[in-house]
Amino acid sequence: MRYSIFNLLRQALAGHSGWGPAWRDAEPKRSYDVIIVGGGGHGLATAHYLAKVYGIHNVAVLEKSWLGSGNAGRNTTIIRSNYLLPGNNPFYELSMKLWEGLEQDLNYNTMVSQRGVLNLFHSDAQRDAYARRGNAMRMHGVDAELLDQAAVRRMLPFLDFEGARFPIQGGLLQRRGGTARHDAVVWGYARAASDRGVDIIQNCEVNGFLRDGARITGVRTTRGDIQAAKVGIAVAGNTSRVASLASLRLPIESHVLQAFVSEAIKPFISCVVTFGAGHFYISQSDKGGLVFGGDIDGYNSYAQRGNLPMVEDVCQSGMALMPALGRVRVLRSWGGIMDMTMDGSPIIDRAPLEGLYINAGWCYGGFKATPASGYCFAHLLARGERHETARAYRLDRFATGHLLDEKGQGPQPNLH
Amino acid sequence: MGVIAQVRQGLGIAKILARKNEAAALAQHVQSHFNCALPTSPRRTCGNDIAVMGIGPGSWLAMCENGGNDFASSLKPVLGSFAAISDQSDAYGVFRLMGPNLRAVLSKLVPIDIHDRAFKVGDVAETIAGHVGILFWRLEDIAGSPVFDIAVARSFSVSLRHTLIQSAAEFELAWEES
Amino acid sequence: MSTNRIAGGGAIDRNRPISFTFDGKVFAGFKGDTLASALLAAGVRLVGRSFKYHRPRGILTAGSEEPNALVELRSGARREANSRATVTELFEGLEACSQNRWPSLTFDLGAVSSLLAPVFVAGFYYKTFMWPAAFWEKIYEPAIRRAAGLGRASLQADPDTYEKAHAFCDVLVIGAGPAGLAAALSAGRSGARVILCDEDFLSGGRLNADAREIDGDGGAVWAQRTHAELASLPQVRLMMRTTVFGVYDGNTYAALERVSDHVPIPAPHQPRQRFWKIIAKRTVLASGAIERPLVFGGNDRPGVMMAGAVRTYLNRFNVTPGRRIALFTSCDDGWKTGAALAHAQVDVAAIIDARNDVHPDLLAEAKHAHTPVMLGAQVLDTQSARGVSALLVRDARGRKLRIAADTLAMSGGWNPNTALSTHLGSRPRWSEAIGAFVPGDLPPFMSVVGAAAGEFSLAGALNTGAAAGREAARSVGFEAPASREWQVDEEQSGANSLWIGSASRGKAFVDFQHDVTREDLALAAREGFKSAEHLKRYTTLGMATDQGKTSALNGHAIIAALTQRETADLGTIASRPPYTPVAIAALAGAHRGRDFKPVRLTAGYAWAQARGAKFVEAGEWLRAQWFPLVGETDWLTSVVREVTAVRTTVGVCDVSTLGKIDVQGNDAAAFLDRIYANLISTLAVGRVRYGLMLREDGMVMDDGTVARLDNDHYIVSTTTANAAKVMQHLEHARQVLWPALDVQVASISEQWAQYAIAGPRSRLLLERLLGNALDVSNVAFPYLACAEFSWQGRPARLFRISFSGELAYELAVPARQGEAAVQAIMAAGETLDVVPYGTEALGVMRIEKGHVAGNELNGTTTAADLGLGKLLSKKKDFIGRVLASRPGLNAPDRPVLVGVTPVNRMTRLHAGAHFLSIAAQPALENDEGFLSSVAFSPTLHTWIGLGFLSRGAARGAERIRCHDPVRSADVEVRVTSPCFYDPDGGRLKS
Amino acid sequence: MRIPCPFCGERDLSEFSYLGDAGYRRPELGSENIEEFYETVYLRDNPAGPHEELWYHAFGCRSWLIVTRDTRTHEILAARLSKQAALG
Repeated sequence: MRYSIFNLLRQALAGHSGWGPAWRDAEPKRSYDVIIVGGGGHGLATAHYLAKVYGIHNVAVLEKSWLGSGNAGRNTTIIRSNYLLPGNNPFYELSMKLWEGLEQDLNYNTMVSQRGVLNLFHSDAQRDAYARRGNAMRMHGVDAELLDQAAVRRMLPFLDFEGARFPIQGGLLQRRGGTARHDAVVWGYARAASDRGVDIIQNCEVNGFLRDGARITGVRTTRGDIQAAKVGIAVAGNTSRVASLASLRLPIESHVLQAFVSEAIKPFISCVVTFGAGHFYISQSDKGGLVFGGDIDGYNSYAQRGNLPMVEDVCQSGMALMPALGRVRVLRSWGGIMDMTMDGSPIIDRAPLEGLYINAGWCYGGFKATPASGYCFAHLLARGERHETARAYRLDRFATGHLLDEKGQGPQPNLH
Repeated sequence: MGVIAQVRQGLGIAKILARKNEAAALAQHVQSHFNCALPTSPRRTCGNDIAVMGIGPGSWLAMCENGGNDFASSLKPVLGSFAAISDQSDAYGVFRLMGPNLRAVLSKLVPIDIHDRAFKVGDVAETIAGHVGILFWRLEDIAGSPVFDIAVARSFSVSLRHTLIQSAAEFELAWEES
Repeated sequence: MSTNRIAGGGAIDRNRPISFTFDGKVFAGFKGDTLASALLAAGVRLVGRSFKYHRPRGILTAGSEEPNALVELRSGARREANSRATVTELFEGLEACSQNRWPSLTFDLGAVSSLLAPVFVAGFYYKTFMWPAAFWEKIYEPAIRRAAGLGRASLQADPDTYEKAHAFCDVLVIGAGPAGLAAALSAGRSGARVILCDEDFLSGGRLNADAREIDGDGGAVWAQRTHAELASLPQVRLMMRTTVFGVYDGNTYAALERVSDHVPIPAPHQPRQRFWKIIAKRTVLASGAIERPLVFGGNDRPGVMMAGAVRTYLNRFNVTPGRRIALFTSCDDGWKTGAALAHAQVDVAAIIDARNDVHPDLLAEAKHAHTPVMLGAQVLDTQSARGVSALLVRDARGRKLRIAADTLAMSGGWNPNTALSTHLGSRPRWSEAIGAFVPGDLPPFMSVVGAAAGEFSLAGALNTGAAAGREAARSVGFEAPASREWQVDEEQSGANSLWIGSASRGKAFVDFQHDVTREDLALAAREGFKSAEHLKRYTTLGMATDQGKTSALNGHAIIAALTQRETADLGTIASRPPYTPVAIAALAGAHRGRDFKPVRLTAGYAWAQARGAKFVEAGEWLRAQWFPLVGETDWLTSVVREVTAVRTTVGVCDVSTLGKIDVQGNDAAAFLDRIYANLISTLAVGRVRYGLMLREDGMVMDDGTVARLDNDHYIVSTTTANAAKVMQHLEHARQVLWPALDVQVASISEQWAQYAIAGPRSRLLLERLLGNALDVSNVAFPYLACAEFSWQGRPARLFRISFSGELAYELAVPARQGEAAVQAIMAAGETLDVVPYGTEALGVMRIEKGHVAGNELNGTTTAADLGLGKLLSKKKDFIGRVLASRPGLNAPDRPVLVGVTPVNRMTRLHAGAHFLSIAAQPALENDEGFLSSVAFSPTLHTWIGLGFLSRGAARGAERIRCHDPVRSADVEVRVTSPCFYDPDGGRLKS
Repeated sequence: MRIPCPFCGERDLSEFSYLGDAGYRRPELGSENIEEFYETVYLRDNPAGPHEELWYHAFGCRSWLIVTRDTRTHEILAARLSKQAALG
């Protein structure tokens, strides 16, 4: 049934008995044109665009647990396209444009809220680096404004403008940035893909690849072997594990990133704010919870939980930025496993094995990329060639030196 | 008065880093010249006019009361063939802390177990206090109260002093400039 | 006013009355009350409003699991939203306000959303608010956000202080109920170091709530006696008002001590709260159990309360929540409340048990108390808008009847409080015997005892507790003396099976705060959200401030039944830290405001401050940025003056913040050859050389100087920003890459204060300053010379190096002499017109000279990009050499360092502008690089800039644009060499 | 997390900084093999399970440690001095 206010009202009168499953819980068939490993945002978006844009409907999405159980359901829901490098900026802007039309595209309210993303700067050098990034955005038609301290103060008067150790000088604002409801993105893509014939198969873990010589011909799963002409993996956090099933080593480390939500309080933070004198970002959800986080813990982990030093670091930065946070309470913390690449940028490319395609390495920025990642991965799977906005995301760029290092930290994933 | 703090002045401090394959010879010379057993763990041992602390594998900090900058240069002719010596007399602010509430104050600063059972007289630890690296060691108790020295990089000493004053405020802190 | 206070010997002090306000109205309570018990005593039932439907809500529990009775506590900058009345200790003058209501608690306009409840089902927003697209941000979302949230943040800086502390122990006991007290006692008597924490301000746990006997005494008396013994043991630390809220790796426990939350404002020098990091060798978890609500129509109405909480209010606080109380239960424990009420002579309307069969003793006891009993019956609904006045009950034969009661106590059994046993990843295990989850596989250092382990009897709690405490101590080497078992009054081991009900009229709530009903769960199941996580996320079950403590299991059991699965198979939602919500300020401790990060000061700081310097943050350092003279109000005037002075007379600058590393050893030269891209081993003793360091990936890491003091002794300098990083890099090279080399490295950054003395008169100044200490003539001490010498009886070092491009030196003295030295330099230079200069002037002069700094060494530039490609030695291997040869790092169109000057020399340049050809459209594909550093050059009377321009080496004198749309600028510039000043370096050597 | 430094004893995570896979073996001095360097620098082990990794005791004895740690549980299985391990 189509989602609309009219159907909602009609169902309200009928006790909501008429709503069916949001997506079909499919049984695996013996073969598909394309198998996507990973039922997170990226995998489901890929299936949606394969069916909708590229007309490939005989597609299965395999999820080892419940849909969205990885980073799609563990992020801080920020969307933005405020990137510096020419290899990144157009890609994230494509994603932003897809976000802007996502509700209508999916017939699902993913609560895309363009309430603005503000990056604060605290020194002249930081201001200039942000100006450089803002200028790159503007040159690609992306909105960016450099605010001085007075303008920041007008937006967020409760920041620490008086007693700060690193005084706020201003900020780079992307008004079109904001947040989206993360789970709804998963469910919306799943529903839309399912409606177009994609089989969504939960509790189906891939534990091997079917091969014909050097060619991948399908996957071995906990629910039997499934053949496919093409297999795409979109399993951020677990990429190394899944790739190792095909004997591939990738320039990726798995790291844990913690995030936090506070008790629900009456909304007072209007936009997404990032602190520039420490690693901290915060926004307030439509429920009233403050959603915030900081840096990755900094060591390899598959444990989906972190440790106290980073908890303290995040809260210290939060207090340094917004002393009014003091009596607001942290309600819950959690950890997600990030695919950290060696230059901080993702990979969307063919694997060195025919028939296998990789969508990986999203570091801690994968959520905002979901639509474009799905779109470009679908393009790669359907056409066999890279989408023009994702052409820099080559797997061989580390060997050739065509790196995409926004932060300049080099091959040290815990610093990106 | 819960805690008393004194600034230690005039110390001569030298870092001693054993040269390759010379650790044994170094220990021997430290013993023979200073009557001091070179510790191989985070411990502090005393000899004639000298105290030596193990601060890492093959790495020591030697101190001499009122030794000033001459202390490090005086070590070079004696130990220079076995160790790289660098003068660190000016690199640290050193505070002597004592008083009945000292452990309660230190427990706010250091992530180290300083209980009498766990941290004995002569024990040394290098660690982080808040965001500041410190080196501290325990001396003989005075009148039943513990005594610790804390050394901090000179550039951080104003910050550490501020933290100490804050942490000890509930017990009253007497700051003695000696 | 104390309408509901009854006689009894609870834990309140009737001699210490306390007055407080709720919604502006003055009430009275006693020392020992919580806000909830005092409100109940005063007959206040309506305390808050729910999140979605704004339903009137009262007090459900007597503990930290409370979902309903949340208030805004205190006022002004100390206002705390969502504070649980049930754990708020009463203090004189306490102010509390109801929240999430407008205009008032009793008349809340938000309650109209209740009328729309048929539309506002789980997930309704995903299905609507989509058209037209632009309306979400402008119309729908603002409306939703107006309704969002519960209480209000203060919006002001928190005026209280917080601190952190560390504790270590052999045995940590979490929970001071009977099991925890017994554990702490046996561990404590062994001599082990024990810490006992409890979130409550009173130890005893359920012993304060239930009238029990231990060794012939009341349970509460035993608890206080045990507490006293523990307090007398020197190695035991009792931490009341302390919640262990998280378990982390390495036996690390996070705990929050509420030091001052029970007083109006913290005492002098006391924090509001203290955040403890506890390291424990062994842990005994004695966190008790949490009672399950029953799911039936109207179960959220004020006056519906957990049966166990009713006993707590009765026995501990001597408060009866009502005058005529009905009981609805599906387990034996609920009957205890009936007995307790009867004992307190409160009218019990009926005991309604959903089960058809119960133990005959229960029936006998009820009969003895003349309490009506209904077995196989269910409450279908409760009546009256703002509080229970009657119940609609269906009896075993299906008849519906109305029972008048002002309070309904309910019990669906107890859930062991397993939260802390799961933080490290252990998943709880379903126990059919008690119809609840119990701790699963535990880490070897943790044991769980008492109700937390599903052992609900008092004797069991004491015995398992004592045994676990003894065993924990023994495992770390402490033997507890043998002790006898405690004698406990007789008790039923009550059945605790899970019952989820079926029929209801009216809304039956599962998650009270979030208004998740049984119907919402059914809808979620129909729509396919059947896993525990999907259910939570779709319906928001368990996401409220109580994190599902009262709701999760009921919700999972209902969805399991709806989808024909076992509750055990559905599993639970992982409990994550914190166990109860923790103030952000507590986790930050003292590190906020100016104390966010420590401050590093050079030895010359006080001197610079006395000279009126403006300081700038450089990482943790504060550095003098410029030294304004009286009358100079604008930074540019001061900086221009300082630059001009250095270029014409002499200036002095504190450069102590640069990293300084002492490198010694027979292999020091070979080692540095591997570290630096250029050759170091050929440097002569007494000479200095510029050094460039790469990362292994071929990018430039840092630059600085290397001075050779002796054959096996070098001094390496680093940039201020990279000092620690380079030290770590050298240790890595020494310990990991090439451990066989004989090389020793020591940071000497803190040992030496260092001053740059620069300008044409600098030699004159030094001659006056040093006298006979060192011959600084050009012959004796040429450009790039260095020397160690004795000055004023102390060691000193002089380096003839220049960042400014002038004849210049850097003088290093022991840091304790730093302030005296700079004063001596100023005195020696007085008649030479010496000026102090800061980092701004330093920056201007390095740009004039084309020296790269942080803006250029940004981690993405190669030596070739910086115009330093010819430094890369071909005679040796070094870190970064091979990967620097990758094609991507040698692409011909890579931007390389150039200088630019505006065509109109007074037009201001801004770093961060992008380079475009004159006629190019501003588009990414036309981007040719960017401007990294700019300055107004007083020497050249023009703005100048350094930047990276594609194929820049071949574009001398070309005109291009600096495109800067974020500052609405687009400036035409001429490309030049990056070195604007004295390109031949004649001044350096003069 | 607490790491048992062979010199200092067991210490809190906050004293250490992390480098990663301790399998890092820089090719022989003078090697021109880009492929070898690429593999060393970029293709690090990333197992779900025991992992040998390099940690620097930055706020302690400044030793580089080889720590064996299970990346699924964060349990530390062993820790030794890198220099000692290399020299045997």
